[in-house]
Amino acid sequence: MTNGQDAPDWSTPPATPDGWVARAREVAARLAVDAVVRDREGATPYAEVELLKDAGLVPLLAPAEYGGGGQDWTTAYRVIRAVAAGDGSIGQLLGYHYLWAWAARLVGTPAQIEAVERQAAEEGWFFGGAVNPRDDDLVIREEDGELVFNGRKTFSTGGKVSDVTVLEGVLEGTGKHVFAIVPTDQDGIVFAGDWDNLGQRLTESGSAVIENVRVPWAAAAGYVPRADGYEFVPRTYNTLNVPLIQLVFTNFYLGIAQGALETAAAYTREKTRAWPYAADRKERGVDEFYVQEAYGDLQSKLWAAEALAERAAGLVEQINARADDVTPEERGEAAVVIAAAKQTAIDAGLEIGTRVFEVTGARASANAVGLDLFWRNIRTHSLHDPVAHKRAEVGRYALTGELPEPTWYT
Amino acid sequence: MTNGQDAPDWSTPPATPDGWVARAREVAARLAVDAVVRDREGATPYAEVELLKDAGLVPLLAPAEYGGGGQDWTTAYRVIRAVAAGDGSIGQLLGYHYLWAWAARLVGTPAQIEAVERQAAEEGWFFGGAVNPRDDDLVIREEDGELVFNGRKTFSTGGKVSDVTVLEGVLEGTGKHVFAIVPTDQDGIVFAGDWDNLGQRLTESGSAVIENVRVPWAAAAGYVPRADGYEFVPRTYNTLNVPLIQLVFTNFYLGIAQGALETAAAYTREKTRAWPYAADRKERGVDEFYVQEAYGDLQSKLWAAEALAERAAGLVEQINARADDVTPEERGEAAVVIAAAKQTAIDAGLEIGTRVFEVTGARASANAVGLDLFWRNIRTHSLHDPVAHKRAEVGRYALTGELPEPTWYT
Amino acid sequence: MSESVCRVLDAAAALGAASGLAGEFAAGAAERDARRTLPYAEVDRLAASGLLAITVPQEHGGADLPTAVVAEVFRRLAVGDPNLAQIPHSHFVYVNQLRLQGDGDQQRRLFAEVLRGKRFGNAQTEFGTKHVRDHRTALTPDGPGRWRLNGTKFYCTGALFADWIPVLAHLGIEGPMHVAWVRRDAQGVEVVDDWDGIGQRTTASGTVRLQNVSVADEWITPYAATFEGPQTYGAFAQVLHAAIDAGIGRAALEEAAEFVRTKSRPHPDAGVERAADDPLTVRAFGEMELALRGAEALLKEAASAVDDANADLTEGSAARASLAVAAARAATATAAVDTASRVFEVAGTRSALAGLNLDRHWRNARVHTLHDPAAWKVQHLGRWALDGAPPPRHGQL
Amino acid sequence: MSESVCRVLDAAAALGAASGLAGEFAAGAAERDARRTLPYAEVDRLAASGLLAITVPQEHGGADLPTAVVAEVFRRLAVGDPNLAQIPHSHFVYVNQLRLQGDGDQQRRLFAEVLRGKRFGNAQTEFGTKHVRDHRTALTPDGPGRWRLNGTKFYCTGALFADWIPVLAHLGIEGPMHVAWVRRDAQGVEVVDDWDGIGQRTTASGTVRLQNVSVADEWITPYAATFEGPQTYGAFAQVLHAAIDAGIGRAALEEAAEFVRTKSRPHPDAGVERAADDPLTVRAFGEMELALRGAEALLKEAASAVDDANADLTEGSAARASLAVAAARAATATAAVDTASRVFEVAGTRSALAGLNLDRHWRNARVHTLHDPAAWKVQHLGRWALDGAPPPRHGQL
Repeated sequence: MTNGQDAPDWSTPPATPDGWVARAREVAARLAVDAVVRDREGATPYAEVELLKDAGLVPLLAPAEYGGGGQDWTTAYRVIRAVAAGDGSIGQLLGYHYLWAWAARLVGTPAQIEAVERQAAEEGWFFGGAVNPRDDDLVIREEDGELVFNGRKTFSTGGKVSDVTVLEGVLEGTGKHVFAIVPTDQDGIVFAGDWDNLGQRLTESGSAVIENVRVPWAAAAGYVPRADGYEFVPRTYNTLNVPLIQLVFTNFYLGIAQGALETAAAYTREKTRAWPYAADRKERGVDEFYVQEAYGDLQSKLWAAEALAERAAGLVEQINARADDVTPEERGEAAVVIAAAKQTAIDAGLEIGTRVFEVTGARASANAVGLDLFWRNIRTHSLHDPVAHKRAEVGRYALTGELPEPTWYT
Repeated sequence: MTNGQDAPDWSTPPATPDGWVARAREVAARLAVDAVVRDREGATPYAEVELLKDAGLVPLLAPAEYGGGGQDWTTAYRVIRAVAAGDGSIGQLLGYHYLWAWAARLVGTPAQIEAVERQAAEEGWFFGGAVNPRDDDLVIREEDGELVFNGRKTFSTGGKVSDVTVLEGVLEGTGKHVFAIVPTDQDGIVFAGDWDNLGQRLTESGSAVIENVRVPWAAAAGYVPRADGYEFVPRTYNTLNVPLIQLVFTNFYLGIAQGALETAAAYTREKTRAWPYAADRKERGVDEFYVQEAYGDLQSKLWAAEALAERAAGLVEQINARADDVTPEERGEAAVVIAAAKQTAIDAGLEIGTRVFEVTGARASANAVGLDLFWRNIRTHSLHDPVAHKRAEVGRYALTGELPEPTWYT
Repeated sequence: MSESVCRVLDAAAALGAASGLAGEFAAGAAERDARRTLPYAEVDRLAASGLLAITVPQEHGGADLPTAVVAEVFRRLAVGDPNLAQIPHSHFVYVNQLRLQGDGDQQRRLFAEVLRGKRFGNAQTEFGTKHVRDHRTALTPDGPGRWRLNGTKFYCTGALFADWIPVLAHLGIEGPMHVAWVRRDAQGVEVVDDWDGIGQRTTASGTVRLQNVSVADEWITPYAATFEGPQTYGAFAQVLHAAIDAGIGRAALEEAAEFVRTKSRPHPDAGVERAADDPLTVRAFGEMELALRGAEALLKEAASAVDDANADLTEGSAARASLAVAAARAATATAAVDTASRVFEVAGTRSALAGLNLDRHWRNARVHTLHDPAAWKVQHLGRWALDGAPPPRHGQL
Repeated sequence: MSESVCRVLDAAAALGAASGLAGEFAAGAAERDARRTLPYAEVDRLAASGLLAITVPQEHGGADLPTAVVAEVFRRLAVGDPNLAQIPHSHFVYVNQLRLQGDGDQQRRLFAEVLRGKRFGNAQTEFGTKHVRDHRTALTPDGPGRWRLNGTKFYCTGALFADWIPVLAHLGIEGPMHVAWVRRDAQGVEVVDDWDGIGQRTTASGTVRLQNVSVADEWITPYAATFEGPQTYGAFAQVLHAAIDAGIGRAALEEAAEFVRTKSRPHPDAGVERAADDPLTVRAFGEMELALRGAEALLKEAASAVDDANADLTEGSAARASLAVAAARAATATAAVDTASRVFEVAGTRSALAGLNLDRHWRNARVHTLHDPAAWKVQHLGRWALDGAPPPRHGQL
């Protein structure tokens, strides 16, 4: 990772969406330099998050009036994709950060939204999350009018590198889920550092133990005081978290795939030899028709997957434009297109991550080259939820118009 | 084909691009009713072209000031796709018509453009073409200051159903190609009616014999008088004809694929039985997981291909916005993305056209159902130029940034 | 057709006869398909060759050739004309049915017919029922030792060309499934040439109507019992279907190679004189050849597995045969359909001329591979790979 | 290792020994890979089993087992640990080389070594040359009957575990290619453990440096002559590579099945209690099983084709063997890589834990299938399918 002395001037925020994406590419270029080495070392990515902050990418979605980038999700998705092309783990961290930074918008009250976004922008918060609502493993007790979180999350994101953490738990004796933003650096939150998977190794996705973390009721996102206690007022928009994050996944998969293709193409250009036994013997690997055809096939698949992700982002924008009165149908149709985009990205990404070796040659399979990093990264995260059932979900829509019920996977 | 008594009110042109696409869908619905029967009969599609005219789709690209639709190519592509979903042949005819109607813009002088578009809109011309510049089979002699075309084209489009035909020939003894628009209904143009292929059977794509068709020099598109005779002044934009038409192909392939998927889905919903030997025996075919997964897979592929075609259309718009100073690089990059979009559409279309049988069942393979029409249509036209070399073209760009030289295939 | 007994063919003779007939049948295959000319003369030649009798048991005077040879005979015939491979499919299945379920007297009478070149058709499938295995056709009592057969059957491949039509029917309205052997020309038997498939057009796999057909006890054999123990009945039928698909794929590839060698124009980008020297065309042929070889290899293994199971029939050997056949069926289906579609890609623009009828391979493959869903073959393979579970026992495996 | 002569194994014993060793090797495969622990003890056990001697000709006291058996031995070993199948690969290739090109005396001396459990490594490939078949390593004259060997070789699988290293070298700077048989511990031979592949990590396929190694005439055998007539030298080597890939694919599928049966959680949409009952998971297993079965069937056919060619070596039989092996190589490569990647999809989130090391299958497959490009296998199949052209003769086919 190159940083420090030769850092470009990032003091002024980019003026246009394209400028933000260009900024993200600059970050990616710095990350790519030693992505393979950093993956192997597996150190906590403090410096990487610092780089994201230096480049101004962290408050991208925050309103400009608070000092944020004031950009929309379409730009955020492109930024995630661009960063992931340089380092899949960091693309993921940034993507999850954007989602947690948006948590107030998803479930908070107008006052909470304003407070969180202002403070986040001013203090440059990097968000992490300990949220896995399929398990009710974090229990909340009410004590002295405050909420006290206790328990353990198997997976978290961001962990030690975050400034604040979004906690999610269940109010003891009820089915009520509560989201709250708390400072990460406190005694009650201990990250086990036990994320040891074959890919996305720098995402700090291990388990977290939460002990007596206290928040006032006022910080319980979306809860408003009523005569008989605090109550959550649901909106369809609350359930947009899953489509939003699934499209985050999609975009860092696409970024990783793009990184794989570009890294491989550079290798083929510079090093791949032609096959000596061919009838039409070529000078260089790059001249082989089968090499050209394979790159064309992979590039076309990647472009198609990217284009579908862009379409999906457009649907997200339509919903964000009227968050308060989005209908379940709009939400469902966006979810289906996002499901399609995600599986298309996974298919393209895994194929690219695997086939690039066939057009770079045997010597590209050395650890020193590290071309396996891309496959490992996509392979690992794409297991989040089974792609076959995502396909079935899209299929039910195509067949009968059935929309998915909001769950933690759709 | 339903037309006539129950025709909707098409007297007012749609007000928005989406309105035009909705209009095209109405046309498609009428065409779909008996597409299988009309394919089998193979009659010259006079009534079909009449339907396109009635719906107002024919002058879609012509300037509104002359009575045209005043729409851009993005809308035209969507209209082609929508019509092709009902009848692939008619989608092709309409798409080629748009290209030939655009021929003046591509190669004509400003005066020619104005004259052609005005007359085309006023008289409601449906354009055909006898253009296949890879063969110099149409020879032009100069006689009394006029150009006289003689020869034969192996393939034409539109033929008898067109009002005017774009002729292309080579000036005898030179390498100069000349395009000119002539009335189709004249003694010098005879269509052999010998198009007998396994798909796209209603496109009137047979051979044409041209005998002493005369045009004035002033009608030779793009030629301007000079001291020593007429001369053609080339622009990069002249070579946009191939990317434009390749994206036309892409869009009617996509429309056909969509028609296949929707027709199959209707069949599966209504008729497909579940498999009786399954461990988790279902009530209906539509409940089978493997059926849902297959539809999801096919729908995702189609959406991805459509999204890439939309991206390609965006590049076309950028070029059209500044036709006079488009650079070879812009043209080349658009051509590469269009090549990728085309092969993606072909792959998706052929897979859909073939696999739909696996999710509709054996009884759907009757001629009476006609589900093979979609595969036959895509299979036939996708042979226009070899997809493997298109992939290699995209691959060279991905590998080395090489842009394709403008040819009759790129 | 004479009434004399056919030649008894050994394996080499059978394979030679199949290749010879395939060459003859290939010549007119495209035209018969285009005009839907039913191949009566060709079916007669097939019967006269002795090929229809090669599975008659030795004790009844037949050659009793193994499944491996029968499958290869089918594959070769299908390379020539898959219609002429599918038409006798039911014949072989019912020879097998008779061997398994016929009593000595029934076998003696009907095998003698086969040795004289007589053909069996089929009347199994019904429409309008919820699942493909629900049936309504039934034999109802009609005095001592006699029954009346009523029902309507579809997809009756071979019936139009048959001398005998074995009809699957309940013995009694709700009774167990049996096979009633009725003569094609018996009173009340009507064979309707209403087959309208997009492919395998000359198989005439149409409707058989049975109206009060009188059937005596001695022409009824059990059917349901076939599946009570380990069996290869379904596997044998299925492996012959796989052989037909393998033949369709090979025929498509061979015709495409001939076309590319002799008619296709090279693409300018390839920089070659002959289309057949375009490296990307060569690559596409290599991929198709690879898929076909894989399917053919699985076909061979499957046929051998059926023979192995027949030699030592246990739950295990029958399950192995069923799974091997499931794999062959799935692989041949995919290879046939994909090859038949892709040949156009390599052959180029001119290959789509209707007059060439090159699409008949795709139409044949598409129709014939739907005979029962390959998706379920894959499901059975998956259960075995994942849980070691044996496949269920029925006629489709 | 004692110096006594190993047991001579017949086919059944060889297959049994392979299965037994595979079971043992499997237990530590994941850990050896993770720690990159070189399997010295395991290679000793392999040598002691007698498996390394099964191709020694009968006249030299060996069992001379056919390729079909050798390939299945390799496949089984690879299911256990593909590193331990690849390590002896060159050994078998050079036993074959010796059989083809060694003179009587050379064969007598070196086969006796093999029968005593000695192992051959290899030193063939060079870097820095334009094409994979260009070589710089050479034997230069060093007095009557003696030569000096200089050069650097890469990808020297087996060399680190070998007793003898056959080195491919020019006889004279521009002379024809020969094989110099040098002892692993000879002066000037340095074997460097610098193998850095992402997979097949414990094969130690590293560098061999040869500096003024003294070689006498009697330890030099011709090489270039191997390819002057019809040959199965390349096909034999390649079919063993195919066997390794087939084994990798099977190992991945088996481990995934075990994982899904015992550890995976069902997805709520499937509505089942066990992940192994999810119909879409079953389907995925079926698809992988199908691809593996196809590859395994082609592997068997290819090994038999090599045996057939050895029995009757002609241009035709050698070409058929090469093409069958090309098909096996292409199919096993695809099946191994795809299966090894897809097993995660069915096993689910928890399967990506680094400690499980389930990705070693993909890494092993990915590295080993690049040994030479499958794209060219497909090209040769295409030339044959399209033009009936035989494949070229070289060591990679």
